[in-house]
Amino acid sequence: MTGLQIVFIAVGVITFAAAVMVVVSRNLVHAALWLILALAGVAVLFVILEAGFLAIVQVAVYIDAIAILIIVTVMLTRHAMRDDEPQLNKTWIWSALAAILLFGGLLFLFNQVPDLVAQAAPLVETDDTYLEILGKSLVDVDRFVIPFEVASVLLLAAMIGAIVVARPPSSSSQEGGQE
Amino acid sequence: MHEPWIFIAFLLPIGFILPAVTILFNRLLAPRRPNKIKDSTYECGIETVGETWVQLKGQYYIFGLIFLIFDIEAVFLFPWAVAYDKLQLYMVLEGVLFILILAGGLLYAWRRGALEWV
Amino acid sequence: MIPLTWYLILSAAVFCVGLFGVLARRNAVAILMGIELMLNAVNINLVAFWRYLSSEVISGQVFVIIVFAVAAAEAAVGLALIISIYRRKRTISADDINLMKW
Amino acid sequence: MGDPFSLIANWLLDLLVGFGLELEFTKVLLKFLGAGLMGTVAMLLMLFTIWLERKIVARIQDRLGPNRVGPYGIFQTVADLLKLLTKEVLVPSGADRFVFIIAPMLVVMSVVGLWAVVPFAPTLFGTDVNVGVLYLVSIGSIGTLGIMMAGLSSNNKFALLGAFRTVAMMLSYAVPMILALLVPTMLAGSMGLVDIVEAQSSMWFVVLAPVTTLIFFISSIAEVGRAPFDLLEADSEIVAGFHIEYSGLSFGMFFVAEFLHAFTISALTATLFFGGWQGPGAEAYPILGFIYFLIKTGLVYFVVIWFRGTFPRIRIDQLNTLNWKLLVPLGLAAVVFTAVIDKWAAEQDLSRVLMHLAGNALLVVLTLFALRAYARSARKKEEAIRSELMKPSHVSGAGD
Repeated sequence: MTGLQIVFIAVGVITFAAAVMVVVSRNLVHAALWLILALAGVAVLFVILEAGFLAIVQVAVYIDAIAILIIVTVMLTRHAMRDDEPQLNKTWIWSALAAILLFGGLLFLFNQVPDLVAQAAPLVETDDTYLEILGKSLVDVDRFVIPFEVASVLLLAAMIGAIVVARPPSSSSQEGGQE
Repeated sequence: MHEPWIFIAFLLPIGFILPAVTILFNRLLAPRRPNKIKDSTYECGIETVGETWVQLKGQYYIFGLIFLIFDIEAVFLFPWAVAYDKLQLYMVLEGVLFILILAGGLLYAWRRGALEWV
Repeated sequence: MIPLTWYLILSAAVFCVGLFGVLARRNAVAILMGIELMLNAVNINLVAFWRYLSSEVISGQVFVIIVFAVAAAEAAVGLALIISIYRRKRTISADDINLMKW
Repeated sequence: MGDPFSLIANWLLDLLVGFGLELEFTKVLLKFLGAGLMGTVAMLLMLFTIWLERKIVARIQDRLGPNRVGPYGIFQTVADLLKLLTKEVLVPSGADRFVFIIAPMLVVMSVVGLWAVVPFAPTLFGTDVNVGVLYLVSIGSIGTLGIMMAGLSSNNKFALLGAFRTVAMMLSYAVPMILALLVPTMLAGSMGLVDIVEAQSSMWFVVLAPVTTLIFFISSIAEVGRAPFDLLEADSEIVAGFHIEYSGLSFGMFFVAEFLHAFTISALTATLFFGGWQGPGAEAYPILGFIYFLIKTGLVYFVVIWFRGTFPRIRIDQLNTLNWKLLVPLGLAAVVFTAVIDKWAAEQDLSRVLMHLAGNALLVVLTLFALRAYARSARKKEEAIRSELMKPSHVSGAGD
């Protein structure tokens, strides 16, 4: 099992480093690419946690859709802020302190909890695969049908809202020279 | 449970390294005499005008957005489709309702003209 | 086997990095990226807890999927807002978007 | 005797374990070797399919095609490869070097990665992961990312615009593809491609869902960026799109990725809708299944080339309209129809095949009516504009 631990440490270090690069790179396109690396690292962690479906969903939703959307936005708004301007605000030192304090506090907390669960029980194999159970419980009246339908309404609202907000104003004169 | 993923964990890096090695070979074999004109931006022989970062139009955002929404929809619907055989009719209809609500969003985008290529 | 604590530490670290990004970056898009990092840290935690503490029930996975949906909606609307602000005010610096501050 | 694949694998396993290697480690090692073999075969296969494609397109267009290097010009691609190998790899000034260099590798990776889940024969497949279909969608879309990186890093505004247009098109056409993939998942009750092929033992899904097959086929051709959807890199009209600044084998990798992707979508169409390796005697003799798979893939690939040879390029607004106003609504309708009909037919104890065919026929008829209405309104609009232009006052007004 040590092989898995080595993989975990490698992926964890890459994910963390990529996350750090996201917040420190000056070039926003680079930040977005680092974000993609961090997200891919999280997907590998999901595979290690035997949640293959979630890993693929992580790739499909975050890397393929959200990251691309972020890059598109960066390109659309690129003229607003140059890379050589200061990228951090004046109180960044306090923010860094807050983040470090929070991390220290969380570490302290983990230390307080005695021996969470060292060993994960092997996944129980049933007649239905876990995807079937997942699919069934999503539309089961006794389980998650309300979140399921509410999620669709949420997505509908997000789609309509984003289209309304992001559509250029009908007088396209101020947008002249766009491609 | 990890087992099916080991092959993918090998194949993806290999798919990345094979072209890398090929390009590396190319770099080793090919001549390298860079000069300023050769390295300049290629625009069919015309001098480059203005900066590279041209303003893109917001339409690209709309397409990305609709793709994102349908991607998430797929995340909910694929488990539903996998469990399809074991669902009762009303459960199937709940999935259909889910699709129809999102189809409403598509219809809205259509009516607003957000799907036109301008 | 990997101890659960490792996941918790990694997730806490990523969360704090994301928090720093949200608090300290000036660019609104960078702030959104920080939020995505934080959401991902939360997801690591949710999946790890599902796997280690309650792998016999599916609720943990459903939780994560709902987080995905919320993250997608948040990114969609948040980025649309940024584009809209850029159109109207020609800025995406969070310092300058302060009309509602006072 | 008919199963050389597991025979070879078992023989290798026994051999390596005989050398004193640990069993678990040997299994992982074999997977690694398998992955390496698959990647290499995928890349080398291109030498053949590029030749094949050029030859067939040439015949369609009444030309000879490559005929100099080797018999029937079969080594033409090798010669092209050697030529590209001696071309200087340029990195334009002002380019984002690292991103620029890794972009083509990412594109190739996303295509080679697709092969992991394709079942070539009953006993020959990379891996049977239980989320195979979603894997296809998500790994295939990584290519989009590579294209975007290529455009962003080139420091060329035309590369940037080309990349963004390509990305917009690929994102758009991924939507009907996802919807089309829902149908085989539903019919097979599994996302694993091995299970999907096995579920087609009695009936191919193309019979149950012809409309979905067509949607999947069209949207995956668009995903590859093949003719008639190659307007974003139409080499005879605009420069090259996102790979304008690439030279040597860096460019060659985009080329390889495109051709490999075209072959891969043929294999996927054959797997998902045409029964994959299914055929008489395939269960007993896996080698026969592999041959069936190759024949089906070859036929679908021929249709892809045929499309390329015959259809004219479509315009960008037509591309957009075709996707959002035809394929996506049709895909949604097909999913709903399939879901309701299959359940209903099971409850009423009706013939599954007949009900599905009837549902698809209804869908086609409805689509045709919608298309007629759309064409009429479009014609009316055009006539209104034309009569507006033909008015005498307008003509004289222009002369003033």
